[in-house]
Amino acid sequence: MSSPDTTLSAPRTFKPYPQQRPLLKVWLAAVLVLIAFVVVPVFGNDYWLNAILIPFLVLSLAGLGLNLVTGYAGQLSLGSAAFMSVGAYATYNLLVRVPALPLAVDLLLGGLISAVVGALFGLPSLRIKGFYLIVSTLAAQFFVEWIFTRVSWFSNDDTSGVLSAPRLTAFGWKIDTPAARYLFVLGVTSVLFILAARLVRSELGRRWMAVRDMDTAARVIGIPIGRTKLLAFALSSFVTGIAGALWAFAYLGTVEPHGFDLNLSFQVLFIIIIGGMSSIGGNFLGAAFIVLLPILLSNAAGALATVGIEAGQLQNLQKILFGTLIIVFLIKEPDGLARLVQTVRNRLRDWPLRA
Amino acid sequence: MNFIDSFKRRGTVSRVAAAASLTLALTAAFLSTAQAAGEEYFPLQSYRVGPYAAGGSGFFGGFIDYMNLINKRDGGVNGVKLTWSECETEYVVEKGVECYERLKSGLNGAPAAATNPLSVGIAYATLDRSTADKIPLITINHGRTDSTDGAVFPYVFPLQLNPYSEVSAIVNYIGQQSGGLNQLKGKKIVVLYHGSPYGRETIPVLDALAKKYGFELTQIEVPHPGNEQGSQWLTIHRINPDWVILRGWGVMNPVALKSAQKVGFPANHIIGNIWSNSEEDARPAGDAAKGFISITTHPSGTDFPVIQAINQYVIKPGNGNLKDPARFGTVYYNLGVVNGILNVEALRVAQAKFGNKPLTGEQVRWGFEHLNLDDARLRQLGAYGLVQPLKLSCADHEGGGAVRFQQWDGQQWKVISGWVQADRALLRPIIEKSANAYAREKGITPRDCSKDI
Amino acid sequence: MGFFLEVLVGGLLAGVMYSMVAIGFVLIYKASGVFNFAQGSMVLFGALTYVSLVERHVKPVLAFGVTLGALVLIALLIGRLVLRPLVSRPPIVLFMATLGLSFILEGAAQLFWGAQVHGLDLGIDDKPLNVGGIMISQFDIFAAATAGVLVIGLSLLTNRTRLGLSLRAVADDPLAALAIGVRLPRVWAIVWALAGFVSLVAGLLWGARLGVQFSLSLVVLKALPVLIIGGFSSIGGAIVGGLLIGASEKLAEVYVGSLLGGGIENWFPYLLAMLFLLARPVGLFGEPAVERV
Amino acid sequence: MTTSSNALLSLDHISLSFKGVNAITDISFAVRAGEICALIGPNGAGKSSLLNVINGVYQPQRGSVHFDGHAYRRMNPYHAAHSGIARTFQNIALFRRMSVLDNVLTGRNLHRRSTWLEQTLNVGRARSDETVQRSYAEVVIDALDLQRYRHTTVGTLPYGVQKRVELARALAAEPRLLLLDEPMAGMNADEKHVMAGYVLDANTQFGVTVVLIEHDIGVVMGLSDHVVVLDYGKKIADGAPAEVRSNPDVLAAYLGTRH
Repeated sequence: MSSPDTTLSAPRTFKPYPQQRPLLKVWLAAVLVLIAFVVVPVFGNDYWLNAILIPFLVLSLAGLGLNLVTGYAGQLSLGSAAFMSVGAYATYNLLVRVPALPLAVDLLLGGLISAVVGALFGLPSLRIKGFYLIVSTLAAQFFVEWIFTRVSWFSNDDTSGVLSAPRLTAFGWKIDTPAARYLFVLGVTSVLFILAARLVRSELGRRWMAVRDMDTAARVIGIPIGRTKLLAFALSSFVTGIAGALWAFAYLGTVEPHGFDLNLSFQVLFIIIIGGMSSIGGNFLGAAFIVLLPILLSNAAGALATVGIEAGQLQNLQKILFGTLIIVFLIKEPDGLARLVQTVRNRLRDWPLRA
Repeated sequence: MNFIDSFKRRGTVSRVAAAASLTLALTAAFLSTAQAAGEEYFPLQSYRVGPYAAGGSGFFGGFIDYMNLINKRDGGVNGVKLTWSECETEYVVEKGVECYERLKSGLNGAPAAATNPLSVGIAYATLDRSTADKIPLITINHGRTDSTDGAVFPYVFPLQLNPYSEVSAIVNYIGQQSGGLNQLKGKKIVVLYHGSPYGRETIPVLDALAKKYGFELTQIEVPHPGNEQGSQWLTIHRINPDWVILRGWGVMNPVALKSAQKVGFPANHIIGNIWSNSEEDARPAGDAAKGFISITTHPSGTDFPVIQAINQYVIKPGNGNLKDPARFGTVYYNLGVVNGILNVEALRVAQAKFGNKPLTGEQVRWGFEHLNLDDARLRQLGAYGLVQPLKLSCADHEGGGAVRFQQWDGQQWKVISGWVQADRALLRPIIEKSANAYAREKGITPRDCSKDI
Repeated sequence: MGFFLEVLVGGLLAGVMYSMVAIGFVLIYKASGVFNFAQGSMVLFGALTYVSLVERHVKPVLAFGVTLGALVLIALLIGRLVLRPLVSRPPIVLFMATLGLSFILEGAAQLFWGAQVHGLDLGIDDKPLNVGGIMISQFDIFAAATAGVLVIGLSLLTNRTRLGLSLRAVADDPLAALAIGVRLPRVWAIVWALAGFVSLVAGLLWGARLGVQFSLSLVVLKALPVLIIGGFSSIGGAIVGGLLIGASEKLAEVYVGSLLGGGIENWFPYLLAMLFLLARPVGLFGEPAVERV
Repeated sequence: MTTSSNALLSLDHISLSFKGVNAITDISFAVRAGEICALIGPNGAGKSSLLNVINGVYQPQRGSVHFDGHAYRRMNPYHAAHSGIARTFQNIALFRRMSVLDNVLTGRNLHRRSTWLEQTLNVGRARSDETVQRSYAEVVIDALDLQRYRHTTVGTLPYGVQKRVELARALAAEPRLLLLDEPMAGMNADEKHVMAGYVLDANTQFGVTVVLIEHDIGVVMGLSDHVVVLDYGKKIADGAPAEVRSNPDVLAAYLGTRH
């Protein structure tokens, strides 16, 4: 062991975080932050804030959550909605039963609780491989949906299991206008995205990818597979759970257990397929896509109706379109929009050389 | 929005998104409200695809046809034309919310009168918003029971029949059939309900009724969507009850009837509730549905003058909204017409106070709250027997609370009873208790209904 | 006791219906290693097409033929446009592709035929028979019989014929099979066509029970635990798994559900499947996958 | 068999069989600290099985492995790694979708001192830890001349380089014992020569004891201090290259006179 130590004594210089370029350049990011935190809330109208931007942010967050466990750690989960609902119901109970706690703490605890539940349903991953795991996550999906409908305690003894958002205030700041709700969601989302971005570059992130790429080899170099997988499930559900709480209280306002059904899980899955597996920024792209395409189509409805395609059929066309896109992406661009954007940017960058 | 910008310049897919942002910008632009043309706007969160399309297309078909009738025949309501636009929700809550937000601020300056989502989930999700935006939320025959208490829910109207009244009326009918409510003692009744907030809503009130009248009650949940009910019906078969109350939804209904047949339970002792009472609920069950009884707030059929008028002024000229003309006069269609009548009448009442011009949701709300349809008025409307007498007030956002019973003869529904009233006096305290609990949780101070607002 | 038997029998017969859908899965899994989530939407598509044709006064036999033709065509397209480009990609990717597929099929089915509920009468009435004090539904017996015939036919096909041979070869290792001259696309096409046929039969049986409408595609969720328990690659397993799930879920609903307040049918099979997985990760009849370092 | 005083690893009457078929029968030998020991023998002689026994992928039916003085009846790859045994595989087992640097860094995971939380929030030991691990990774990368591939995704690299990366990942773990399963398989003479050089560096520069499997007798004789010859799961020779070369059984096994 002598020679390496001597080399260490004279440490060489290198960039602390060498990565493939992040999705957005620094200055661009700065501009976006300015727009997101100042311009949008000031100039955005109700419709944009309530119906597009808030769900877009929340879904990006849910996508991020799923991406951690599926994109990075390679464990397919169809239970995202379930973990979202756990987060929502946990946060709700904290809000109404322990009014003393500040909202931020409620969210955090809500996230932790759903992290525990996530780890619980992740346990089978210690024995079960690959997509057999969807059984465990589907079990989570249906069981959670059932128990929240069934046990009215979770919904503060509302027999029908419906949650109704109490008024939200963070540090004396009343979150009641669309702009306020948007800023609140944006704040939480940004924090979690930054942390996640750091997380996936940390040792744990590397272990996740190692397990994803070849778990036998990972084991041979001394990575604790089980712990790594469970952490993936836990942290994923943590993020997803917080997303769920935001979905329930900052977006919808009132939710029933069936609001978190399998379809929502699928939507989240599509977000990461289209946005890009194991990409952080991709979640935004995927979510934007999932949120905007339907709205674009139904906005176009009027125009298309004159051509003889009425609203009903549009929805079917949209279903077909989504399905097709899923397949096309899986075949042509497994790394999703994120990679697409990446390549295009590279092209633009060294365009003079190429052309 | 920022990310859209960030990938506007890029790949094919992103071009779509770029276009999206553009279109949206535009729509958002002209949604800026300014009192203009003499039109009243009805935003329609309709659903014509997905698992529940049958209900949506029928209901909104009837609603739209009636508004068309008012425009074509009467040139609008006191000269104010009705206008509307549809937004497909697919019965999905998020889409419903998006539609609400998109349409709430009116169309080309015409103010939004009221929203009629015909979906419990969407109603729940837009309940707070409606109150905040001052737009009445109409949940005809469904919705949140305690929103009957207008003191706490000024902007929500579970018109005609809320879930509590529904089951109460059914129990009263069973009482009649058994020769008086006192005869209910010892009777066995099973309630088969959909495993959702809608289905579970009536659990406590049914327990209360069972206690009051002393009948043996078993409530059995069918997990959503309800396309597998073998075990539930075996249990029913074992209990062998006198009556089964079916509080179903969508596919659950035909399956229930077929499963009943499997275990040999007679269809004419199954009573369907307000969401188990349409042709689409009975017909798919084929023979198994013959004799099936259900409640309705409005008979199906086409021989009411108002339906005839629609036929004459709208359908015949080829402006009918139904894709399948055979559904003209069916339960969901007529419900749409009834809903149209109530909305229009509310508008009329409001105009009497605020003047014959396009009114804001807030003003229309006043109209709903002072709605008063007696038989005389219903005759004028050509809706006598189709719509029940209805009188709303600040404290009572439901009104009627009566149902008629109909029986499926294998082809269509035949009305087999007059109006059966719910025991609303009995229900009121339960409703107020629940409403006040809600008010506390939300920090709402109920209006004082003694002085008219 | 009589009641217990009634529940048991009811469950077993319901289980047969699950197996019907599961078998379609197994066929495709054997041939292409794909866990085909779209099976449910194929059931919907088949039933909806058949019903709509019959309602347009097409002779049932003809309608059946046409529908089958459509399904086969779809099968061919799937093989060419989806499976071939994705060959030798991780199973998760293939699975997700079939998710997309199911969206396409559901969309298309409703685009062509609309979304209203159709009744479907196969001419077998469903009056209960009283066998030794136990109620047994005629229709379920008919369904069971149909399933039986299907299974026998299919097992003969997969074990006795050359197709069966190449099938197993493909199942083992597509690329190797390709090397020894198995015409992959052809095998895929045949198998997906077979699966289409099975799903059509299943669709008609289910449709006759539930009425033909959107939620038919949800039967896929019932078939999944069946597969887990039976093993993805064994037709016999699908049947046994179906019976197991059917019986246990009904018994659970009646005896346990009443304690928990009912409605446990949606997740109970999954719980069961999970326990099975933990005990025997490859299912009852699945062959364990060999892993080399 | 007594473990000779300065033996880092010694195998003690190891027997391994799969479903009754004997892969290894009663094999014993010792590897001295600091030496390069080569396992040779015809295909199916049980060489890889032996490596798998040493780092616990397989559990021998009989016999025990002594590593660093401790006897292991039951060893598994995870513990093997933690007790200082690293290895490479016959058919490369890298994390294909990760960069070379990340692959090498995973090799460092045993030496992380900071928790994932510290690393995510970038508090406590995280910074210093990162610096240390990263510097060591750089040391290995330099030693194996992988600088120019640092940020390349492994899956896209040529075979020879991947072999090198795998060696780098193993070395990054600062193992005491390094098991190399055919590190030069499928290489031409020059490449083999280069690779041999790296193995030698690993042994001298990093002071790692090496057990490797190789077919090319030439390379083996040049590279190793100690050769163990297997045939049909039995040990037929064990000693310095020179004496092994002249061993009649070995000649038989290789010239195939016996069969």
